[in-house]
Amino acid sequence: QLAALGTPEGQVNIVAWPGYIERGETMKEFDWVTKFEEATSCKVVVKTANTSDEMVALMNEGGFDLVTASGDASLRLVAGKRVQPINTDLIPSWNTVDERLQNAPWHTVDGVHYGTPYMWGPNVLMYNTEAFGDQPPTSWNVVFEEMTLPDGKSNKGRVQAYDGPIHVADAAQYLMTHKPELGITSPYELTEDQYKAALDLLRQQRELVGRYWHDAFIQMDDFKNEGVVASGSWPFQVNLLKSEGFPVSSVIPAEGATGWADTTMMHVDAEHPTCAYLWMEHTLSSNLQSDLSVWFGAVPSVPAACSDGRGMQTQEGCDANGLADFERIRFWTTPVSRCESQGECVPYYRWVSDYIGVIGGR
Amino acid sequence: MHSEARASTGLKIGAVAGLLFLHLPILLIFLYAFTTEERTYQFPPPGLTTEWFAVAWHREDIWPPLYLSLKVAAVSTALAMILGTLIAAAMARSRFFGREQIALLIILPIALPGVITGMSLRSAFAVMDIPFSTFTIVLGHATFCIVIVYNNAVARFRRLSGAVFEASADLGANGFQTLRYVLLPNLGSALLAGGMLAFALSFDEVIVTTFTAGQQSTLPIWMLNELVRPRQRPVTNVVAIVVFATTFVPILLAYYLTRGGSETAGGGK
Amino acid sequence: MTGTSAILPERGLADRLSTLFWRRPKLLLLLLISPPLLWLGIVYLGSLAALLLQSFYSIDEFSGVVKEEFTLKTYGELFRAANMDIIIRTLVMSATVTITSAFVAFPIAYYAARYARGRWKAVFYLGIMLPLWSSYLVKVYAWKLILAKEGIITWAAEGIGAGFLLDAVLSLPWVGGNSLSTSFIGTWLVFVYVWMPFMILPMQASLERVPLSMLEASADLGASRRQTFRTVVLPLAMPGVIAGSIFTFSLTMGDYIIPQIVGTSARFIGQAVYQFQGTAGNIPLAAAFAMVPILIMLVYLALAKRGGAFDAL
Amino acid sequence: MTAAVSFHRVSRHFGSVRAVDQVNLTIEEGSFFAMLGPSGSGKTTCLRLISGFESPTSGEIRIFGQDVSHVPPNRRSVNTVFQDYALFPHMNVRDNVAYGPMVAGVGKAQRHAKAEEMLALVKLDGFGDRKPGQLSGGQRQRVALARALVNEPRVLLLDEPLGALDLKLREAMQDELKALQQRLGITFVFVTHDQGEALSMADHLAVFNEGKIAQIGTPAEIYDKPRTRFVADFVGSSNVLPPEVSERLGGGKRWSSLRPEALRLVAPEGAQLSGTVTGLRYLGAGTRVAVDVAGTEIAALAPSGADIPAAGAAVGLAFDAGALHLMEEA
Amino acid sequence: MTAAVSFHRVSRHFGSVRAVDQVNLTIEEGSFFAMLGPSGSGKTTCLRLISGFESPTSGEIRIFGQDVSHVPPNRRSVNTVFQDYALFPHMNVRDNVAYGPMVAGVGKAQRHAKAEEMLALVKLDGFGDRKPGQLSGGQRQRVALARALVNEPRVLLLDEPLGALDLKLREAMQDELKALQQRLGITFVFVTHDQGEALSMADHLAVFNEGKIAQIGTPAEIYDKPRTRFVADFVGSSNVLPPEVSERLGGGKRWSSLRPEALRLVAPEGAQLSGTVTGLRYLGAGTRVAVDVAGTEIAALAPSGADIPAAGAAVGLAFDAGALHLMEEA
Ligand SMILES: Nc1ncnc2c1ncn2[C@@H]1O[C@H](COP(=O)(O)OP(=O)(O)OP(=O)(O)O)[C@@H](O)[C@H]1O
Ligand SMILES: Nc1ncnc2c1ncn2[C@@H]1O[C@H](COP(=O)(O)OP(=O)(O)OP(=O)(O)O)[C@@H](O)[C@H]1O
Ligand SMILES: NCCCCNCCCN
Ligand SMILES: [Mg+2]
Ligand SMILES: [Mg+2]
Repeated sequence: QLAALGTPEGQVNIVAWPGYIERGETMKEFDWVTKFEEATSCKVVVKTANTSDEMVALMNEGGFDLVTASGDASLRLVAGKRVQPINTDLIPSWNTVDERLQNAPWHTVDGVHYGTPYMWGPNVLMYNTEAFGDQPPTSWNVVFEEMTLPDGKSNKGRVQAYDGPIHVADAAQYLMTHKPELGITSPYELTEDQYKAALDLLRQQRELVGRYWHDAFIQMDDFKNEGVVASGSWPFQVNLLKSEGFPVSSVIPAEGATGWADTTMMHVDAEHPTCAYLWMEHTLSSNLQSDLSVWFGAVPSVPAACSDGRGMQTQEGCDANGLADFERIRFWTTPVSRCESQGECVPYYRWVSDYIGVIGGR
Repeated sequence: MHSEARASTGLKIGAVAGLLFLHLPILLIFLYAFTTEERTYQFPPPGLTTEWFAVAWHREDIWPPLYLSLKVAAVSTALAMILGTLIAAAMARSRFFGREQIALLIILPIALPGVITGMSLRSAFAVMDIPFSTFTIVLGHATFCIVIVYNNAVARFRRLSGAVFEASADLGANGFQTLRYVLLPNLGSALLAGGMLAFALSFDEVIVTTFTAGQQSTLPIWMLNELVRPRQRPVTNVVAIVVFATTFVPILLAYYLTRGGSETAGGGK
Repeated sequence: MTGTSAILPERGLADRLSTLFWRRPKLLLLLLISPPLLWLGIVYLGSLAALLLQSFYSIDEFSGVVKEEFTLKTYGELFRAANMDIIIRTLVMSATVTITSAFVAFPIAYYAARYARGRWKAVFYLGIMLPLWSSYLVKVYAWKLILAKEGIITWAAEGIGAGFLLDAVLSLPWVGGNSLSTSFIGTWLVFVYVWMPFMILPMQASLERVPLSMLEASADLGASRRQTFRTVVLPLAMPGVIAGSIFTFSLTMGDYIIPQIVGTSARFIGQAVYQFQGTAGNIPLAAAFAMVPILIMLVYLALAKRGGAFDAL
Repeated sequence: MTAAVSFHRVSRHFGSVRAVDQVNLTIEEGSFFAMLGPSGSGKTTCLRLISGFESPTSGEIRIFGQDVSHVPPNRRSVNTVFQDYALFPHMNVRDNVAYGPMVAGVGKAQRHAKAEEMLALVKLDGFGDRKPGQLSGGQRQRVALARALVNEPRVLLLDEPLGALDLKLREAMQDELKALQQRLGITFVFVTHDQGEALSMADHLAVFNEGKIAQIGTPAEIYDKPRTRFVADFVGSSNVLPPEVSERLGGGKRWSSLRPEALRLVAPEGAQLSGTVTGLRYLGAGTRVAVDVAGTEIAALAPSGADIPAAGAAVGLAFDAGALHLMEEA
Repeated sequence: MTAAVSFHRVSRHFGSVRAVDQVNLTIEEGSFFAMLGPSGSGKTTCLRLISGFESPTSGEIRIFGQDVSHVPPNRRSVNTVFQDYALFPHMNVRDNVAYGPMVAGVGKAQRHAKAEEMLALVKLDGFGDRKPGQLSGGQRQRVALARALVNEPRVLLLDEPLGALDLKLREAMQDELKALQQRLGITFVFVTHDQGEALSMADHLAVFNEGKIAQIGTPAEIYDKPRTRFVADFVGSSNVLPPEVSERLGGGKRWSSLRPEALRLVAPEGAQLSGTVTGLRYLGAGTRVAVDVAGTEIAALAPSGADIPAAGAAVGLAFDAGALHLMEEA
């Protein structure tokens, strides 16, 4: 843990989700890097990662200062001793962070903070408004069950699912509503039976899915060129497609949604600690929180960013992105074998290989 | 020759259809360098423009990967040429114990999938605590370029009768003079051809590079990023065209240099 | 001319070294072969050994950190059904791609070797080489565009009223799918496109080595063209076909980019290696997976060597 | 006798090269016919015209009286022994020989029996399982022969089949080939540029020069009565004398030829020809003595045991009247 | 005369193959020395031992009296004309010839002058700018010769230099080579497997058989007085008679040889030998008649013009007493 800031090292290397760190290249208005670089002379170098597993792997490998880890990665990073505790005293804006997030269990272990909250949001159901017409979907069943969509054609081959093992949780959450007899209490804590039911649902989904998505941009391509009309997605894709005039919209269906709450965490061997701290402060204090929440369709971890006009976000926007849904969202977290709710659960490594099997048609 | 003077129609159709299959997609790459639609590959293109060439020229993020790719390809090629020639000389000169195994070892890096070469190098770097750098990329590329140079050199050695080296010694030349006046001039064009092919191979390699590059981007890695996360898709095509056009010349040159030889220029890329 | 010595004087170091090498040819051989052998032996074989070593480790399932203790557990995992699926799927794909490539490549190689002369020879050469050297990635993306549901093939098929044909192909069990770009057929097509040129060159080289007199002898003995092709040309070109197949087979087996962009999301070995190594951080399992192509290629190479394919490489 | 092969004003041009030029030729059935000539004189082209690998630019070729202009090689009852043998390297000897019956659809057992029979004919019984690569040059030559004979051709074409063999083997094969032809009674058309070979093997031979036939006849006719300087010079190593010399020696005013073995070394005085010795060449069976006769070099063969003059010595040359052969050229 | 090259019990083994086996040999300075023998008999290996491309397994090689065991090829004043010429394909003819002086450090002008001089010697003036690929076989052969001679070697080694040429060219080059050697006065060591070539060119010749020297001597000694059956058979085409026959003909009870040209065809009655004609071989300058004499085939050469008996005829064979040569083998 760093005691005091030094002189900026001139660079900071960050592993981030796509769309998380924008410098005006995709769209001119969305830039929260250039000013930081000018002010601190810390050059921001970004490596994007598409899955939590990839992030963990990159951090295990080293060479990075920071990572925007989701809940299903953060605790693994802590357990693997890849990230260091942070000194909140060195981050003046720490107290502006949403209180619900300040001590969130996915970055706070035994009272020690391993990062600054970055942003959170739901995994929404994106759908094509032309295909659904005036009957927008209200349930995840459009991606799990074979059915005829409002445009009269089957959903077979026209829906997608996320190409990451964490998608098992989406299935489990769907089962919480539709098969209450399984007794699932958390989609991340599944007994063998519950897990098996989730996999069966996913196998059923495999029949509907032509190709899984693992990359935000490829998903957008697939909506445009492959006739995909519904899929779990991120607000990011929804916003971008909308901005291009493509007929999509999104919804948090009745079953609720999984979601992510991301934390900027610092590598144990960070080579540029001062720049890293300066960046963490920047994420909380600048226009970043506000603009990013517009850009990505997410909720800032600094509530004030919704309304204080530091960026483009407005209170209505924050509400639309789910500010009030905090309790309905089940945030990504890593499944472990010793789980709180029911003692013995199926651990994550099995999710990994079994999901590969499901996609492979087994 | 009478019975074989003309190809049968079936063969002609097969050959032409095969070549079309190879080239039509490439025409598409050309077409999309001129489309007015910048984010998606919409077909047919809504309009045509040449602006992307100027845009590409001014895109600063192209130049460092380009420079790195050139550097990596140049260094890898140089290393491969030295090592490939040495081993070709040794293999052509004599039969010795383990020769067969060495022949296998040489082609292994090209016969095993790149993902394996890449991964094993990566885990070796990890084991030995070697940080990723231009050097690690070169290490990977040179390894699979050796065989290209080797193949070309060894074919030329085979064609060159051993007697010319003896003739040189017979006329009073020492080993170094023979190297300078007989071996190199005769091997030269084969080496050049092998070198150019190795260069092109390194320049286009994605998979091995992905594993050995760490933070740096070579041109193909840059392309991969551009393709997956498009900003100005036509710019990628412009770059592809420019690379295509610049490889055209060395390939043609390699052809004329090795013409009539038994070298299959580019065989075993 | 008489009177001079039978032995010319020694002039400097170069002569002395030459004399040394003349007397000890093994020394020269050693000097020549050491640098490349050290490189390949240390850099390459060393790395493969490092990989092999990793495949006997395992990872801690929660933190993803590698446990450096010998275990066969990782290999055990390789035999799980889902992983065996990957291996079999990959091998079937590699074999199919290789066979298709041989069929598509043969007419091109045969024409180039036998009939193309002068300028046409150069045209064929360029026609074969250019696709080989134009950016792999851009080509793959061009194919995505061709195969997409809203892509060129659909557009063209509907334009000429052959949409039903396309639908028929797509409704094939196993290999069909929602669109060409999300089916095995699509993956197969792109694989063939990208790796087939590697087949043409060795094939052409070995066809060029079939002496004309061999074909004449066959005709002379009463064989029709077809018989000559089957009984003389094909067997003699076989080493080239095998040499080419080494490339198409191995390149297909290891590719992880194509199936990721075009296909059904079902994994191939290359993707599995890439995913376990890169995104899942399960290096031991990735290493165990990597041993599969290594073993297969070693067997393949041994067989190819018997078939005389090394001379055709 | 019928003509096995006949050419009627046959030409074959390659661009401006007249490889075969207005050739008329008749090869009798059952004969051993040799084509002799320097390199590039059109011998191979003639053979390929018969086998069908070349088509005449003009003229007509008949095989056993039938015009074969439109018959492809695989349908002519003619087989070829190629100069480089052209054995199929991927087949063993038996399969090479059985190739003809195989493509004709003959069953395995039967064609193998046939192949063994042919191998016996060329004295290669027991070699059936070897690959061509495991045979010596002479053995390969015999496999090529067996392979060409298996189809029972009525005409066998041989393009310098002995060119690659060394001298001893070559002589042995010459005898074998000749014996075989006599035994089978089929027509052999044999190309060579070695006059010794042509003279010793052929019943009839054609001497080619620049695409044309310079002379055609029996070996003795060609050797003893060359029609042109070219033939005299090419076949054997004759002394070719200019018209003036011929006239002085009692012939007409035309070019003449005089074989070295017809000349005897005698005392210079009163000899038909006299001059000084300029060179000697020991041949074992004799010595070739080159004599400068008023500027023309004339060679005489001194038999072994005879007195050999030293270089520079003055000698005379004597010959029987019939030895001087007047040629057609003036 | 000094010995240009001498071998003292020299052997060169390759594994179990005794390519050269305990050879003793002396080549006199200024002589034209030929090595003759069948394929694989060790001729090339001997030459390579002299030039230094092989080292003896045992024994000692001296060149002009100096032991050359530790002298590499580039420092021996011996040059070689290689069988396939081994011209440098990337250099023109002039640079090929000037190669020796170049590596010796001779300046450009001077070495080019030297090269032109050598080219004139081999009658190739004006060909300096051509590449070897643009020359005919005979011309290449002469370039190889010029290139080997430019260094003024004291010994010139030639490994079947005429092997690739056709007959006419070959005979012409034989004469040229012989004349050149006489003019330059240097030692030529010449390898061939063609006995005619060896006999006509050499002053001395060694007949090799299986790595050993079967006989060494002048051409006439070798031809007329072969020491062993192998020599008699290999050099020329002698009749080799078994001891019993020799004895009956008045020689000792040893193997003997009888040259075909020494035999005359006579009436069977009262002839020294008699039998039936089994074969005829027309040679132009004569006819070789094979006669079966009580189971032994004996060939006689009937000169042209003589009466040739038909096959199957009974004939007698006559010869002068001196013609029967008794060999060493009993
Ligand atoms: N396919 C061809 N195209 C062009 N010219 C040819 C072709 N075949 C032969 N020729 C030319 O025709 C002439 C006769 O050639 P041919 O091969 O018949 O000679 P040859 O008498 O067999 O000579 P050799 O003894 O060298 O085999 C030569 O000048 C040759 O270059
Ligand atoms: N480098 C070598 N390694 C093994 N064996 C060899 C080598 N060189 C020659 N030999 C063997 O030594 C023997 C003599 O070979 P050499 O080349 O001297 O024969 P040659 O008389 O020149 O024959 P040819 O007339 O065929 O040229 C042969 O059996 C040959 O196979
Ligand atoms: N054009 C891209 C081809 C890449 C082939 N790489 C082969 C490397 C094998 N290790
Ligand atoms: Mg010919
Ligand atoms: Mg030899």
